Amino acid sequence: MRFRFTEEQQRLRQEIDDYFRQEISGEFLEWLERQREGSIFSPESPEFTQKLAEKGWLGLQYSRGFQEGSIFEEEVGYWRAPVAYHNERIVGAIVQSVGSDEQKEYFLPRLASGEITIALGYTEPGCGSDLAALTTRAVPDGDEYVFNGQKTYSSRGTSANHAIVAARTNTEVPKHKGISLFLAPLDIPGVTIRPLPMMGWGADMAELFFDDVRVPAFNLIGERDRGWYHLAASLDIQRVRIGEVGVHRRMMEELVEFVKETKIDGESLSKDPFVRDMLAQRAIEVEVARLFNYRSVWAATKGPVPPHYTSMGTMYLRETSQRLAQTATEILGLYAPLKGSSKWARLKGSAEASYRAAPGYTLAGGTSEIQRNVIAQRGLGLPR
Amino acid sequence: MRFRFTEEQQRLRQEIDDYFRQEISGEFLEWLERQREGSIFSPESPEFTQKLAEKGWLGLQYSRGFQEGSIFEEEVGYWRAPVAYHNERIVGAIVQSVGSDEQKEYFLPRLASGEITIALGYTEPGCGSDLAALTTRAVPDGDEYVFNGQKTYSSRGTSANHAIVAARTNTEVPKHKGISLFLAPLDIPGVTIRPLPMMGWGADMAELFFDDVRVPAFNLIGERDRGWYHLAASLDIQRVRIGEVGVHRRMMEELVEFVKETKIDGESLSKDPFVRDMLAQRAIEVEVARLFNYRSVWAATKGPVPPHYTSMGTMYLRETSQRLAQTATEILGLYAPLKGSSKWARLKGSAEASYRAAPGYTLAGGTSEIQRNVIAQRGLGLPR
Amino acid sequence: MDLDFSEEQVMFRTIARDFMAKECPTTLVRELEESEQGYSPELWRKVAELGWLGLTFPQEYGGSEGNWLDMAILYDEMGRAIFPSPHFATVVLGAHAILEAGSQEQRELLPRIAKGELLLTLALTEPGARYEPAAISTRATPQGGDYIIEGTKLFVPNANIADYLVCAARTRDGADGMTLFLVDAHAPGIACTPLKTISEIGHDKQCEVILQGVRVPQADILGEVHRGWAPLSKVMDQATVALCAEMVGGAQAVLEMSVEYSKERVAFGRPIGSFQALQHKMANMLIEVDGAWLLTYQAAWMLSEGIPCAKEIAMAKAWTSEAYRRVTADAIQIHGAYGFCIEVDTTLYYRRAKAAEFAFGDPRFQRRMVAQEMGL
Amino acid sequence: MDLDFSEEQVMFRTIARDFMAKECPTTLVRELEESEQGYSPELWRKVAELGWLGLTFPQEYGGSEGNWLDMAILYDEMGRAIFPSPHFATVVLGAHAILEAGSQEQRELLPRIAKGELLLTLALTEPGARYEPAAISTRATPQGGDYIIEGTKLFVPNANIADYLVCAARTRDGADGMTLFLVDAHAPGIACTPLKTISEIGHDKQCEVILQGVRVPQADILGEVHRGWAPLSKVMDQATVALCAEMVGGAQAVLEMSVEYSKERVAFGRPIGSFQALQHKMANMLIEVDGAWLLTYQAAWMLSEGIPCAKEIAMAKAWTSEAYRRVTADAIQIHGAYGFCIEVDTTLYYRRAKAAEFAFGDPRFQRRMVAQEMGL
Repeated sequence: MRFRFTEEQQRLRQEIDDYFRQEISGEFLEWLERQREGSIFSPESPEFTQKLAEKGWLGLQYSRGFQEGSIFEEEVGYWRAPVAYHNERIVGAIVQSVGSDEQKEYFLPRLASGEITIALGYTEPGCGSDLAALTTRAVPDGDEYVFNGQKTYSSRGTSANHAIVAARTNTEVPKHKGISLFLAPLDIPGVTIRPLPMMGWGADMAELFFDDVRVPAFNLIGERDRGWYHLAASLDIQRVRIGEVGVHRRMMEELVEFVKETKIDGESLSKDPFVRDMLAQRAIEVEVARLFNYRSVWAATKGPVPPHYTSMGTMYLRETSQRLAQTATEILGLYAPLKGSSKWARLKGSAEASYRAAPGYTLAGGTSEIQRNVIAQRGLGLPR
Repeated sequence: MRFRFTEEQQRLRQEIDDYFRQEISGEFLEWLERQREGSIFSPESPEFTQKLAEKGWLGLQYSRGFQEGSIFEEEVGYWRAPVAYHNERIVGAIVQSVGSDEQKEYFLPRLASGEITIALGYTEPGCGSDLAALTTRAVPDGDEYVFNGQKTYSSRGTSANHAIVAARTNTEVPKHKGISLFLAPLDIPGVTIRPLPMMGWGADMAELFFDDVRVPAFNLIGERDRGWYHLAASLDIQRVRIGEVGVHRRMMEELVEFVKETKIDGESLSKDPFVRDMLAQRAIEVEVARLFNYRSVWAATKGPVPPHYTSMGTMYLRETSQRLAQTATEILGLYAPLKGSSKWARLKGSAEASYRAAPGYTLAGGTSEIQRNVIAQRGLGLPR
Repeated sequence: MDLDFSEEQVMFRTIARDFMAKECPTTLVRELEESEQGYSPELWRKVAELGWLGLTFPQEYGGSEGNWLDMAILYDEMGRAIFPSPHFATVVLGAHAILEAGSQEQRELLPRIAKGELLLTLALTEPGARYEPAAISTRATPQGGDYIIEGTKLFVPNANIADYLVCAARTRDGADGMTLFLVDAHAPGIACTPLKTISEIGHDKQCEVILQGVRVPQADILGEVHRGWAPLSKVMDQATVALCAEMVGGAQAVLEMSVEYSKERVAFGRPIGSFQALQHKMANMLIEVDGAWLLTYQAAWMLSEGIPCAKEIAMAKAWTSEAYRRVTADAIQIHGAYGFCIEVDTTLYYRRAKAAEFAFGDPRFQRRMVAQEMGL
Repeated sequence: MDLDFSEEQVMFRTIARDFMAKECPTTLVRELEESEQGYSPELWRKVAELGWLGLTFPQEYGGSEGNWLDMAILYDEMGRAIFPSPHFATVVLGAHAILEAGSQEQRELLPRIAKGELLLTLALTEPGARYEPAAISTRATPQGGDYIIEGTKLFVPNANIADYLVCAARTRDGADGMTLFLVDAHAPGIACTPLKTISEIGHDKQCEVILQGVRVPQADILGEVHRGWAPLSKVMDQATVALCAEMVGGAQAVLEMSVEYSKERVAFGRPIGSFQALQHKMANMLIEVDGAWLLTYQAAWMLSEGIPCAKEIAMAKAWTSEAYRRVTADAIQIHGAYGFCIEVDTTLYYRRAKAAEFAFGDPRFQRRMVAQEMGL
């Protein structure tokens, strides 16, 4: 048993940390903060991503292991580094586990270098949590597939150059058994992208429309009609939220700093017993969320991750994020509603931005209700 | 709209209040406190009950109205008066609404005078919340019914002289359609009573066994095979918990008194910001529980009470009782676990007793889960 | 106990609800939120014609002598529709400050307010951000027969469109040294800057108001010098009840939206409203909403009857702001990703609830009041 | 990160679990709770034979040199079985106070403790009921070469059967004036009265201990005069972790009971465990329990590694006591009225959780510690 990282891992973390501290500063930091204004999401910088790719940090989970990849992600979250990795990690894991050798050779380096960026094309207007009810069709025609249908709530739909698309390739079988996965370029004829702004999440989300879109058969990942199962198997990786663990760490630090610096009637806010109690409670929850997620990482290094580990990790972390946002607003009081652009804003408006973004935390990547179902049925073996 | 009682009602309350203040004192109060030790329930005193019957207060809801009856019940709860009324009120309401004239003439005065006392004989080992699954049989034989079966969690089963028993009189029809209600004496051959002690509820509960018990047909209340519906119709009355509103009021007063009197390091507990905040929050909840229950009372004076009114009233009140018990223990800290008989006990051990009794609050009279189902389906019209 | 509205009240509610449904679709709410003024002069005229500006004014000032129960009914409906208007700032804060403390002469403004000709607001809070006498550091210093006001007011609702500010300023040190002034909002030395906030609907639209050497004649003192806190407390009590009623209406609306949506939306072959997890969530929402309703109307009734109700008002605000916040969050969760799209109304209510949480004292503050009233 | 136990630890856990299952049915627990002594000397002998009393002692004192992770595993299993014994008072509190502060001579008691020949306890808390130096007002006054102890200790676990008390007494005023004494529990002037409490199982059995003119030779001072708080803090830290592990085991047990029961019990034609409301309740229970497990074993691991972990221990205690309390209440709710019968085991755990909530600092106290460690 060991609740800390090895010395080598700690050196890696230090190296990444030092790099971010140095690079994410000065004008670049100001640019970042301007870009982020009003949203909880960091912007993406292709140049910065390229630098990290050159350091070999984007593919850490393949080159050195999942724990190392996670350390990198935690630091990205903490430093709000302008680099996306989450969708790429999911797709990388799928290609890694079920892709052909040619696909691995083609896609993995491009995913690791940031050349290929990924939007998620899973859910549809009629699906919601019932993903397997999807109706987007992919019909084989020569060595291509012809796509027709619509995806919605596609995260990074407005910015990525590829999408991982779940499409129906067989209508003769039960719904879970006729779905295939494609890694489809988005800059091809017939694809229409319509931004779908969500409260506090900026313009990241989109609807994707496919109108006779022709995708090469090479981009079918894994076995035809087995896409549902490939996807399910990758959920353990998808739902590990170490990046958000880093985000929490940063928010806690900023809140603690803020209450120590801020005085009311000459008395520091940090002396208010309710502020102290709330922050301590949030710190405990943040710690549990961190442990749940690192438990999944640890499990991933040993074999398939029990599905309820990642459901617990995601859900508890996300609900903690919501409580953290609420706590930040309670501490700020009348100042809480102010947006970051206001000269009176506190904490650069992050309480307002987080609170606005908060409801999405327990929707994206599986609602809390679905996660609790998974925990009860898969984790505790309760009957369906 | 009027959120207070009429002057006449207030005079009635004052009269009852004065009476209890005077009567429940001195040696009688000491006797009561000894009897209550370790349990949240007041004992019953037949003599005291008789006095109240003579004042006409036990039948107030019939003689003067449901609001007046409720005022009496709130004061009984507040003063922890040694008189039971809840089961009698339920049965009285059923007799009143579906009994024959002869039955009304026989039972109502005896219920109002405390001569007939009632245990509940509804649920069975195999039922739980699924009451209609009951299997106790009542087979007609001449002008009697022959009972065989077992009832459990019969409240006041150890002390009452009658039970309201739901028994199956028809096995050929769907489960809800073959149940009848009987008002059965318990001191007759074939009845066996086994105490079933519940945590913190004293020896009030029992299992009732019926072995060829012969009950006169006169004791069948309402229509044969329609017992389920009679019972359902009486639920609005059953689930009004004004007595417990009075209990809350008393507990809040005692807690407030306690924190004002108790000093730690020379500082009154009432100056502790957490104590103040918790007690204020509990006071708000107690107020909402009171309003929910009086809303049901008000509705009852106009016609059938919407079922979700009483479900909300019961459930919210009971969950508030649980929070109140928890708050009391938090205020007492290391003293909380001490029983009332200990010389170091605080608040006469009522925090310990309430905390032990607390889980039962959301089980007896319908679990919180069942109540929430009712609120959602009957109150909001959500589909089953 | 009698929880029924009178027939007149039921009729009034129906008229209000119909009016809102017809005249105030949420498309308009969104437009007005983005607009500079934040309200529609055309709608304001209509509301004036309906008599809702003078609802609680004495007849002699063009009012219809309604009580706080009537006002609560109106705010309930405005909250349900998220009606964006300066009614709260003008009537509940401004006009009622005049009613509580104003001279006969000052009261002459009331008929013009009732007609919709004048907009008012209350310039109370400052960077100290608390609703306490000690938090007022704006100073009014006598000079000649006038007062010179200096200070910064923050979070002032609708100041950008107001004609008059009721301004709370310190005329001497100590708890008992606050005076109310009726200040021309366009007087020299006043600079008003709207703030960007999470919700800028109606009175959620807040401003910074800087007063530099603003000269106010003695005649524009509202009430007695140094004695401004007492009438202001009454105005805050009333305003808190109106705010609660507005939240009740909003909470009720999102609950109804959630119930409707969950009956229609199908997942896994069933309407999602048949899943027990959502049923229980909505049962909890009903408890929050009905609790808010009962506490709020109890407080409104007591205000109307002139029964002291500081505790009941604090209880109502503590409960109702938490209820509104939780219920709007739950509504989004029930609607799923759809309810989180900025173009869907659930997000309007969600943002509004956060603004209301802190206005006139957050739940912790209110519980402090409750504890005090309990004798703690 | 590596969350696996070593092979030896897994084996140790298996042995402990099997032993408890065989030797400690809950019928025995109920008997012992009602008994005067509160423990079974026979079981105590067996436990001694298994080496569990000296588990963490150095080899030279008859111990097996286990660390706090091993201790946590043992307490986890004892908590699961509600094992009623004076192990906590004797070993974790008493023996480890000697290990932290004792002289070579005093340590000679350890082999006898390991063999099960001596029972100890810690007489720390007083009517002031707080775990702080200032709350100790029992006085030890030098007289000749001895000290005379006067005062009242309250909530002392298992004092009624102890041979020695480790007694915290004030030797001078101020925070830094507390001294630990090793006191013969049967010395003249000591009166011990068991308290009736919600749970009297094992170390939940508490006593009042009145010390009147109790004479203790200087040689029985444990550690340095006035400097008792430092070693005591370490003992309290360790005890808190053991207590957390015990709660983790209990919480895990009631969760398992609930899952099993809800799979079997049928209502409305379905196992109740298929109802979403109960599934979500149990999902929440799993979060509570697993969170408790992770925080507790993290703290135990850090203790074992000698890494400073005041914050982690406080976090573990705050979370775990709330988790245990909620999970035991939920378990009764899931079992329905059956689970509320005093003869059903759910009620044993429920009562125990309440006792554990306050021992060594309630959640609010622990969060105060966390805040302090966060630099607030």
